[in-house]
Amino acid sequence: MKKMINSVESLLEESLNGFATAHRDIVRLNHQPNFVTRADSSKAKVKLISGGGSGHEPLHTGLVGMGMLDAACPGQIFTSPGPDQMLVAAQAVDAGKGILFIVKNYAGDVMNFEIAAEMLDIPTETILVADDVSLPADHSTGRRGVAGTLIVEKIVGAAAEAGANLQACKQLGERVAQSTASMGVALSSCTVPAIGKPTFDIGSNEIEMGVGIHGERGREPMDLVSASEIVEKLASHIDAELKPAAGQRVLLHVNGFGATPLMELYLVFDLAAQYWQEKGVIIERSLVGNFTTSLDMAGCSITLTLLDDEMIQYWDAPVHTAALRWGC
Amino acid sequence: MKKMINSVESLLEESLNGFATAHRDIVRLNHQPNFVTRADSSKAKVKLISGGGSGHEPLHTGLVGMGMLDAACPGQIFTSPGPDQMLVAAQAVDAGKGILFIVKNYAGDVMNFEIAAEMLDIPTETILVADDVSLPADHSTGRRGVAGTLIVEKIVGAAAEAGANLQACKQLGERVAQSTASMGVALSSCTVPAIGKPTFDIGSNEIEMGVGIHGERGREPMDLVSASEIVEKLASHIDAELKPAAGQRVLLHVNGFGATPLMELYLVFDLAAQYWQEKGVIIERSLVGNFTTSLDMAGCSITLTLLDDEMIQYWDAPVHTAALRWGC
Amino acid sequence: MSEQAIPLSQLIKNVHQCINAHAEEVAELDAAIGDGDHLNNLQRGLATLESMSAELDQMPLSDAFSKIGMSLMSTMGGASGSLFGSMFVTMGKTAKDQPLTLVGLSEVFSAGVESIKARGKADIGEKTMLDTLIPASQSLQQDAANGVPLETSLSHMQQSAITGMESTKDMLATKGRASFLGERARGHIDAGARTSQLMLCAIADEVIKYNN
Amino acid sequence: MSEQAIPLSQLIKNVHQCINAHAEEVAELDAAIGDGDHLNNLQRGLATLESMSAELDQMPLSDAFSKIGMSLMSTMGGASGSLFGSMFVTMGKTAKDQPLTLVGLSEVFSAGVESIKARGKADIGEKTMLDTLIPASQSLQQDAANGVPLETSLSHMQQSAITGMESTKDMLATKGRASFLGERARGHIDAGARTSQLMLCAIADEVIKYNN
Ligand SMILES: Nc1ncnc2c1ncn2[C@@H]1O[C@H](COP(=O)(O)OP(=O)(O)O)[C@@H](O)[C@H]1O
Ligand SMILES: Nc1ncnc2c1ncn2[C@@H]1O[C@H](COP(=O)(O)OP(=O)(O)O)[C@@H](O)[C@H]1O
Ligand SMILES: [Mg+2]
Ligand SMILES: [Mg+2]
Ligand SMILES: [Mg+2]
Ligand SMILES: [Mg+2]
Repeated sequence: MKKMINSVESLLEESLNGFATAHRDIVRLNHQPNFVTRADSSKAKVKLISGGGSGHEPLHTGLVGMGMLDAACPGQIFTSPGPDQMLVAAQAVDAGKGILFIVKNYAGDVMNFEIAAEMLDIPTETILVADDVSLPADHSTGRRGVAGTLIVEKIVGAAAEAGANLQACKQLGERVAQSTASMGVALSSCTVPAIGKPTFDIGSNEIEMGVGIHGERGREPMDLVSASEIVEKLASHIDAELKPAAGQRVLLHVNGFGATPLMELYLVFDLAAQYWQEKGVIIERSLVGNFTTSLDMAGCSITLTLLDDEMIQYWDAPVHTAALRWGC
Repeated sequence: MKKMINSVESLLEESLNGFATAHRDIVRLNHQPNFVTRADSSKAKVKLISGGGSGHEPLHTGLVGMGMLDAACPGQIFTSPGPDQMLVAAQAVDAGKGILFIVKNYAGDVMNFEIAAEMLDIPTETILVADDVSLPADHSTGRRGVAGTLIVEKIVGAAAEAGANLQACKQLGERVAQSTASMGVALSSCTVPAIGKPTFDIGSNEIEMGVGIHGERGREPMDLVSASEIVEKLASHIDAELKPAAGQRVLLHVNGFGATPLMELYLVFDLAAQYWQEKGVIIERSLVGNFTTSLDMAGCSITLTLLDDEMIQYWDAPVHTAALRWGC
Repeated sequence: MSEQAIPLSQLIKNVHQCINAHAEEVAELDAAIGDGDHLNNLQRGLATLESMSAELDQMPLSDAFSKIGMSLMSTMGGASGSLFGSMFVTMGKTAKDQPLTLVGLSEVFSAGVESIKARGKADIGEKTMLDTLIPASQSLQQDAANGVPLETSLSHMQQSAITGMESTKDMLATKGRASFLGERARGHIDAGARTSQLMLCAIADEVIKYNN
Repeated sequence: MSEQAIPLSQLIKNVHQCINAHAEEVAELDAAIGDGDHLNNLQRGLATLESMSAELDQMPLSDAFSKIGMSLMSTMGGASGSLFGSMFVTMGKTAKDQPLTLVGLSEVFSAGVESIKARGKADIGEKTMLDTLIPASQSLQQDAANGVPLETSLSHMQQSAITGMESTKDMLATKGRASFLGERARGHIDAGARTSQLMLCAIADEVIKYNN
């Protein structure tokens, strides 16, 4: 394994320290338990808290700041945070308007956030994001939450900033989550530092369709085909789920898993945009880059969100985080 | 080789198309010759044009927009653009105040920009960026231009936006370039699509110190050591060049080469910040992320710029490009 | 129940050693059909327990269980952290009202396993740690009810745990990360089932040794 | 000079075939001490020339050289594009005033090589294409001045190009990307030196064949 680290044990702490120093105008870092809050948590508003295993950066720490999250709880790499992280983070940012947890639907995340919510004696609501359409809708655990989580966080973040109450935030978030579908493909495994070698073997002419974001194998291996065929496959699954009509406005998000050059991500975006434009769908907003990563995995996911006026307004609203910034 | 592409020949065009579609609020793409301009080039100001081989995205196309570049000329992967690209781009954006070329010091870039400047009959100036201190100052070709280029482009871009004339822009740019030093380390080679395999072999326990940004070998191979030792080595070369005094304000930029997880980049940032803070240097501004990449190379570079009030003011000035955005 | 029959520190040390001895195997099981972090999560949890085991030895068993549960939750994280954590927290609560007999302990264990089922919304046959824990707990409860001697009960429990763990190999997963792989998960033992079995066996071995 | 002694299309086709035949070797040379794109740059340039070679055949040689130069610059890019491009643009200018004799052509070639030296601020001994081109051009000029017959002159030139190319192997590089490697560049032939030699040899072979 080749990593620029000092030790597997200190990696997370050192990395969080660097993040907090680099963005000290935006965030504050708490140790034991680990969580990141906005530099200023005083605003009386619904507080949004997300979190999950590390290794997906900039998700979620890089999305803490004005117009988006109030706190993020990073677990060890690919390991859900413990409930005490969410508990103390919630107590730290609470301003009397309630806490909204935004949780990617993975057993570990769901259970740990659930325990935290049970332990808290302030009003909480939870939005479960389950946007990965590589799994059938009736999958035994529900679908996984993947790159669409960022879109929920941005739109609900803007609503909370604008003063929406806890119920309104929850309803909006669920509407966005239900309007969002994603699917990913991996060209390589990633290497979890604590393991020291790639999580899975993959043939030099093989790809994994339908991967989550924890460097795990996908639903099915297949031969490496052209970008057009890969995009066709991903997009048609998403399209079958959301069924955007001609004239429908959408947000198209192409997300890199960490080791894929931006050139390829833009190429995938080009093909995906064409796919829906040919159906008369309107690519109203777009986002291309490495946002929900799996360490050094090569590959990407495509996410589509059906937009309405309210969502567009909140998507466009000012945001000031380490990874997303506009309007200010 | 595993890449999400349709063909080696169409990769660049398809990728540029995707970029232009995703950022149509910011840029326009011209074909034959290839160049990217701002969506609106009408403002009467000094026009900044950069360019170079592709494969370094978001550099330079992702830096076109308000407050930064007016045009970028992307060559084939790791291949300088031809002079006709700069020629036609300059003619397209010229507003009578002159053209400033910002060129990374590589033979191909230098010569092709030079030919373009000779062919143009409008006033041009050129800033050569040569910030790579892994080479001695008296190297036979001069030092290479690497990640510090972005810093020159941001600061001079703000000055040009504010109305500085061609000579003032050139002088400021040269001052920034001379106040900037960088050095990089590679943990892996990258794979140029047209070649289809890694450019060089590297042992599983070996790194290359002092690499440029074209996936080439570095000055010397060495054993993989801890992040602290790597950072110490990079930082001490930079420090020996710039000799920041205690109390000196600096911009610290940690740049990923494309396949290095953000976690590791922040860890490197943490160590580099400590290195200079221990000397009393003030980390006044910072930038961490994949900006000047080498396709899918693993590794990073550290860049330091000695700041003064004017540079800070221009660094903070609004910028609206695909890859850098703040203040608007 | 208040006194510890065998020091917890000794059990923890043994469990930790046992997991370390099977480190590579466990890492590979979670890498094959999970995300590869289970070994590390568990080692982090066990290291924490070991660092506070002197303190645990001084506590009433029910308080010690609660403390173990809270520590596992916060240091392990992941699915297994919340599950093992919930189990010990529940065992802590239940142990307050139970005598330190085989019957009492088997009730406490069974309550812990029930809390995993509740927290994970899972049951036997879903290719998880429950495929080890449920049969082991049932075996112990049954033997305790029938007055089977301690040592025999424990070795029955070990056998049930092993059989349960092995049964996960050919299962389709319907809970946990392995469920995402569909048919591809078949042929691999579940990591949590294996570590649960290893830990139960290590504890039973140690108790048997201690009693001889 | 206005008529073409041998159709340019034929020379271009041959040069292109020759480079394709050595594709792997050339790619590896630039990968070893450069950035690995030289083969592709050259192939892109040659493919463009081949696509317009019918047109080139109809042009006066000087105009054809200029057109070749501009095309190479814009389709090749890179260091070699600007250098080969400058060379042909200069050859186009010079060819206007020269007779289509061996002496005239050797002057045109020499002017082209001079323009590479000027553009690249380089000279012989720096481990670049100039280590092929300068000796080849000098050999041709000398033989032309001494009235050596065409075929002999051309094979002398080929020999000089090969010797020059091979001389780059043990050099330290002071220009181009290889210069960044210091001592590590030793032991590798320069890619541009090799392709320049291959192209000169292919042209000479074809001219010799054509004249027999
Ligand atoms: N819903 C569930 N119910 C019971 N056990 C579960 C459940 N989900 C996961 N597990 C167990 O947890 C183990 C994985 O733990 P671990 O790797 O530490 O966490 P994560 O799955 O979050 O990476 C699985 O092997 C399985 O035995
Ligand atoms: N300054 C220079 N003078 C002469 N030849 C040069 C110079 N710089 C580079 N070259 C030649 O160009 C070749 C590299 O061309 P190419 O790989 O196409 O471009 P790049 O170096 O931009 O990737 C080298 O092998 C060398 O022969
Ligand atoms: Mg995990
Ligand atoms: Mg090149
Ligand atoms: Mg796991
Ligand atoms: Mg090259």
